[in-house]
Amino acid sequence: MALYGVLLLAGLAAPFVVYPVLMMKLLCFALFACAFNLLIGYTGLLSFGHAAFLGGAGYITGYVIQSLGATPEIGILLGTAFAALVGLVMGWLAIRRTGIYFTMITLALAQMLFFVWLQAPFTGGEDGLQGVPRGKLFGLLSLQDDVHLYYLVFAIFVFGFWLVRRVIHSPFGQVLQAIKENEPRAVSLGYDVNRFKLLAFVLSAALSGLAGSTKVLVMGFETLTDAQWTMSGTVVLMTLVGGMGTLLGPVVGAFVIMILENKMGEIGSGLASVTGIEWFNQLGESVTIVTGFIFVICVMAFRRGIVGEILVRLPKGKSSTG
Amino acid sequence: MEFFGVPLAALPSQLLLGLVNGSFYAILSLGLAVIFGLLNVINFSHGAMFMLGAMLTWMGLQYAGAPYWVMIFVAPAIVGLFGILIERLLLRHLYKLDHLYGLLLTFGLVLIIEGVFRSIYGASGQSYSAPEALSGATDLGFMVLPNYRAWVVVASLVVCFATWFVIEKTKLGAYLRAGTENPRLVEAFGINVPVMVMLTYGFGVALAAFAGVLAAPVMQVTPLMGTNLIIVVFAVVVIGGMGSIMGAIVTGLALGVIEGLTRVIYPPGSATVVFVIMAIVLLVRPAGLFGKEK
Amino acid sequence: AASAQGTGPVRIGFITDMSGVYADIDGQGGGEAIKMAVADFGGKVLGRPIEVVTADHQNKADIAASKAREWIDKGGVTAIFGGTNSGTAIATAKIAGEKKRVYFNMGAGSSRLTNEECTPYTVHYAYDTVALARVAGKAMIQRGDKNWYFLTADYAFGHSLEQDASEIVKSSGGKVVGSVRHPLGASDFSSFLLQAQSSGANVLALANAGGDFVNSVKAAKEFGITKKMKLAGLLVFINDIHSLGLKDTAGLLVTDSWYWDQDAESRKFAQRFFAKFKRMPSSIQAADYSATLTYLNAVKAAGTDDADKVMEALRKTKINDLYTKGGTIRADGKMLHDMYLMQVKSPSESKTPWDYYKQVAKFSGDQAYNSLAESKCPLVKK
Amino acid sequence: MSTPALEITDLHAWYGESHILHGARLVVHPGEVVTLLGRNGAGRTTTMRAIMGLVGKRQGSIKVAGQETIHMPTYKVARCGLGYCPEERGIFASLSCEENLMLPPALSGGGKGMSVAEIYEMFPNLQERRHSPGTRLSGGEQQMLAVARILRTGATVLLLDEISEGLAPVIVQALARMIQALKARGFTIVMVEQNFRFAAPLADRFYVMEHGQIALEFEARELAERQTMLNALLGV
Amino acid sequence: MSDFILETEHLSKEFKGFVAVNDVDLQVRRGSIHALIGPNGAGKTTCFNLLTKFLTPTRGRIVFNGVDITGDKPAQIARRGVIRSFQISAVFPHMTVLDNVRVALQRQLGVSYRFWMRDAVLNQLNDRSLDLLEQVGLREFASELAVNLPYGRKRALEIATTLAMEPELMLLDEPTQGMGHEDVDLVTSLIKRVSQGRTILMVEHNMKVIASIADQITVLQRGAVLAEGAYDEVSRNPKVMEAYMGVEASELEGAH
Ligand SMILES: Nc1ncnc2c1ncn2[C@@H]1O[C@H](COP(=O)(O)OP(=O)(O)OP(=O)(O)O)[C@@H](O)[C@H]1O
Ligand SMILES: Nc1ncnc2c1ncn2[C@@H]1O[C@H](COP(=O)(O)OP(=O)(O)OP(=O)(O)O)[C@@H](O)[C@H]1O
Ligand SMILES: [Mg+2]
Ligand SMILES: [Mg+2]
Repeated sequence: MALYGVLLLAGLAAPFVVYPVLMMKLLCFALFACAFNLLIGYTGLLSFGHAAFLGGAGYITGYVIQSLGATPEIGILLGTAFAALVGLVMGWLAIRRTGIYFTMITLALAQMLFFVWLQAPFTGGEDGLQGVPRGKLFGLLSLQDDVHLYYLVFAIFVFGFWLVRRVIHSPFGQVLQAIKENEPRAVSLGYDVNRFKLLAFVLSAALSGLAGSTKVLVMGFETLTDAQWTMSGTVVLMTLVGGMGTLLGPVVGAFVIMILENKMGEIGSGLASVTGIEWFNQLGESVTIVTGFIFVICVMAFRRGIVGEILVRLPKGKSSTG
Repeated sequence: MEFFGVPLAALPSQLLLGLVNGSFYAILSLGLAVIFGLLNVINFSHGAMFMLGAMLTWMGLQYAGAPYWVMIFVAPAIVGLFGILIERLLLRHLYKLDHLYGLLLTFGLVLIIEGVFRSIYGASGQSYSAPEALSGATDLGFMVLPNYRAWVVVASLVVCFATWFVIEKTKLGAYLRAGTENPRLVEAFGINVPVMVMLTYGFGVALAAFAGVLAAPVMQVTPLMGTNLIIVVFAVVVIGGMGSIMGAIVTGLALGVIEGLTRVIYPPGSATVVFVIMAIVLLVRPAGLFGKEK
Repeated sequence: AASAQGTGPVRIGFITDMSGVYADIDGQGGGEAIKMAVADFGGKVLGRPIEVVTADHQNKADIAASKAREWIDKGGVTAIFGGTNSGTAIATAKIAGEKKRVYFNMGAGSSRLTNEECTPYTVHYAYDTVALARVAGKAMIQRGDKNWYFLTADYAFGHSLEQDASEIVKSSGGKVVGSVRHPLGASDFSSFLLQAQSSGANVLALANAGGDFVNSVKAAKEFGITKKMKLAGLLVFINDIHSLGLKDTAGLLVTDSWYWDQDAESRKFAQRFFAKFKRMPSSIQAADYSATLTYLNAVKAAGTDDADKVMEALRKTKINDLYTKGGTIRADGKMLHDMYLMQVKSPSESKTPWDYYKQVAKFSGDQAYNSLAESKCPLVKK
Repeated sequence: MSTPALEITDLHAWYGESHILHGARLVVHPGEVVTLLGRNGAGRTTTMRAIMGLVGKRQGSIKVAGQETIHMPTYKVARCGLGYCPEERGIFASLSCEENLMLPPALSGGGKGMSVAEIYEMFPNLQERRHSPGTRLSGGEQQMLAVARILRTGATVLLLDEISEGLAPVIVQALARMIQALKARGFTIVMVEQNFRFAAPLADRFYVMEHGQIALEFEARELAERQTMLNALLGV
Repeated sequence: MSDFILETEHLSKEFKGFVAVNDVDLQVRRGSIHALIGPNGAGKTTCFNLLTKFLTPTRGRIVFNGVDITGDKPAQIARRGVIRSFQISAVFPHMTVLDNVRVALQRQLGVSYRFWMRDAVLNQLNDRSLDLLEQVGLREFASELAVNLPYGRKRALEIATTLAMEPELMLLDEPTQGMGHEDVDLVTSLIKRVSQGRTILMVEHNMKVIASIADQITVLQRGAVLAEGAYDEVSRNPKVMEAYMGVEASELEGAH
């Protein structure tokens, strides 16, 4: 609990210390990762199609705000709803298979949506959906000011995080765990496991959507990057690095990966100047390679992720934060 | 005389072209199926191995002057060895864990392999043209079929069915199938399973590489050529279901043809048709057309 | 943030795709071209050192935008040079516009940069899809190739290429007999090509780019399409030709804004570039070089790096260098310059490595680009 | 006295973290039938799995016909002439009943195995269901198959884990006769049994396991006087 | 309502021509312990699979409490109060013993889809859970993780969770399989205990168990009913002896 308090304060103070826009972007991805983690961490379902929700919600929100002049909150609402809907359909199909099949199906369906976005007229293809205004919250409070927007984003993130936590510690969460542990037994206890999985999937999708919608507001545009399968991979990596099945893990993971992606160049040249090894200067141009290595290392040696590792080292009991 | 707005005359040629693509799908999904069978790993890096096959073919000619006919054996061999290395050093340590880790690992490998090749050879691709013996085309009456495409179909069919025969009809195949279920026990019968697994992975990726070699003259040879393809192949695998080897082959070919037809009937849909079919199959037959899941 | 203005070094931020699909046509080569220009300029302007910072946006608009913001707010960057990929370009242009910094774009083709999305600070330097389409259209019609069939990448970029070209074809007396749309990154083009073949057109216009373009050309060759039809690539870079090889591309018609072998000056530049990268510069990389000089001259002329003043100066100057002769920058930010229709040489014609093109037609900037009247840019007072 | 067919000294075994066997020892002479008794979780299955090298980690010494196998990979151990019938039967779903039967290769290290005909004679069900997928067989049929499978290979030392489990009394009796037959043919047999009555008349010697150690060892003839102690240990 | 809780009529199952269950008319009397025995491959497990719809019958109908449930789905049947235990022990390994039972109880509460609710609401189930654990003698293990229980106790826990569903009819497939004698006795008496006010249908090869608790026995052979009746009746039936118990049957009884 104390930890959460500290984090909350840190979050509130952040915009005066860190660059607000970067911070907002980080929060969006953190929320995205948390949503993803809700699925992998607590139902054991590995989705490789979560980009569909991030991107999809992004496009919808961007579109209704820009072309239909909706207010931000409406935009976000619609975006999230859309993601939930996509989640419902996608889940409904994918849940029919388990394990690796589930993964491949989500991947394939997301790819299908990617082509839809690519070809749809309003998304602007590779130009992207550009110039989405931040508008006025409830038609009143202008979000032009980064700090205003920041607190909105922060509030949204906190809400999302709280929701994930609640879901896990709810009667529903209990059943999810039971299903994860021994599915046939859960069936024989009279639970319709697929409906539980589906609900979990939809929740995860909706929250991912929320992240996507918020992100559009922050960045002011939506591009195919968010809907591409590589994005689905990125969120997996974030969760893996931070620690699957831990509450804070995804947040940490998201921060680490995002900072890597944005600052690889600096990091590289930094290392180069420190170590004097020229090669590091190329790091900036080899983000994918580095990401790949992180993936491999995590899978081989570091499966608990950062937070997971910390938790196992902590004395028992405190792990409630995990 | 028309068929979904396709002049009937054009139909056979389009079917044939579909078959050509189908044979790529077939080999790739076959490789995936074989690997999945014994290792329970969905080899995400399959596309990268496909790319390696093609790149090696080009490099062979570029740096060693090795012609197509040499590389068609050498490239898969090299990739196979590379696969064996991966299995030894990495995959091997994941079998005890949830299968998902295998997928994640191979995904990481994709990023590395493609990234490395891209930073060395760039993304704009290399030129490679079909061997003399296969250049030119044959007039089949209803169409002019480039000889090379014909070769692709023949070669892949031969490879596919050879593989099918070994796995379904031989003792070795029985070991493979048994190992698929309970490797430890099979080992307890005195069969050297670790080596079997290693070779299987090697063989699986070699298949991918073989497809890559076949693709080199007809597709742009670039470090990224595998990525999009593999996702479609995943869909193919879901449609076919991992149940049977034959399933992988047949589905691969069939979907190639269907996709081909869509290119004529409704071109904008050709990118998504496979995924749509996947969705439909999931509705009516969740286990996939040839799937053997409870 | 304005600290950069007036004092300290003049800092150019160059952001493009350094690792992705466009890395070859711009990427590090582009960065190098810029540095060469800075060196040739003397490394100083207004007595202040010139610095170049580069970044890889990995084709992600997010990253491009964040970088631009950061550079401007914290990095004291006075001008941003943007490379390939329209998505990143437009995103960056908006930031630059918002924060009052000069933004040059070389790599991106989208004409939106100087229409819907135009800002007072954008200079769209190298080419846009409209120009490519028009040049190809006009030139080929003039050469008597009147019946067109389009093989179009099925997304915004392809659509606009096809549309712009069709308009020109129709308006200059040709006709479009049909078109087929293929998905981005299609694995196989043969079935699309057979449809084109049966159309009876004599021009097959390829309204696609990169891998798609390369694969369609390969297949076209394989299926003997090239015997019956003339292939016209609407967006082709010399690197594509290189990766296809002359065997498959001989006779192909392409539009481009610059060719390394077009005159002595460009040859000289090209050799220097080749020495570093073992390949000849693309038109974009040449544009990167040229744009840098143009910018620095403007700063010199304006006597400050203040964006408004620099833009003023830019609009006054005529650009004369290895990239273009008499190029001018218009109110909507478009840089008008000559465009060329080139034909790919046959292996026998090609004497030296990278000796790929022969020029078949040349169009002056105002023939090639859309007119101010047509521009959808609100800045253009009509 | 000839070299023991199987000699285990100070055997330790782990599943992951948990240390299951604590220095078990066991000697089986050629042609002997030895039974491992013990409560659930005593570690008998683990002992067998440890012999085959199927546990997470093992330590100590396991000699098969005088040859040390502790450091061998599983498949090499098997090739020393061991036939293992696991507790969970391990029938392969993707193989037909007959393919299951034919799967284990003949062991170079081993002697004469039983012929398929003999096996079908012993287990008529198997012949009847020969073409249906392995796991489609009933629980008991699978058990029969699991045993039959290793009789073919010519393994001389058989490790049988709870083979009478879940079998109808008639079949159990058949199995009893089979064991006697195998013994007559000179097979060496190590059985894990819950079903004491089944094991009693067959075994030459008994080991009783407790908490991963051998708590008691005695000859068949001592059975009577050990009865009370056994009751204490097993709660028979 | 008839005093038969479960009846089957002409129940049959074929697998590609092979008849596993052949025209079986079962009648299970309410409140009794009914045993299903027979040689291996007789079709016992298949019967169970049919009754719980893990398999669909080729022919025949299943009537539960006078209602035809032949068309129901497994989950539906479970909700009707027909609960089945598996041949291998089925618990939720990494949940505490208490939670194992609570998850089972939770369904009746009807809050299982309420993802916005605190799980504190489930505490109201603790008492109920604890006295179920009491019944199977696991109360003191309430806070243990299920994995750490020894085999017999896992079985007991499974039965406790099964009880939590307030089953009218429990189907137990070889409940004592793979158990040491202690556990066998423990479970046997447990079954006897929980049979109060319930009906139990069980498959068992252990004659001792059958003898001690079964009220009614149905012997299957080759999918068809061979004999029916009380234990001593059936066990003396020569056909049964020959087909199942074998000559030494009487001796074997004592065996387990
Ligand atoms: N895979 C495993 N992982 C961790 N612990 C295990 C595993 N298998 C068995 N154990 C534990 O090892 C101990 C011995 O198990 P083992 O199977 O050898 O007992 P056993 O004597 O065969 O009894 P039975 O077979 O009747 O259950 C038990 O406490 C069991 O819980
Ligand atoms: N899915 C199936 N496909 C084909 N045959 C099957 C299938 N399931 C069971 N059988 C066959 O039906 C017969 C009855 O099987 P079942 O499992 O009901 O026997 P059982 O009475 O439970 O025997 P046991 O006491 O050994 O468990 C067996 O011969 C078995 O081979
Ligand atoms: Mg055991
Ligand atoms: Mg059974």
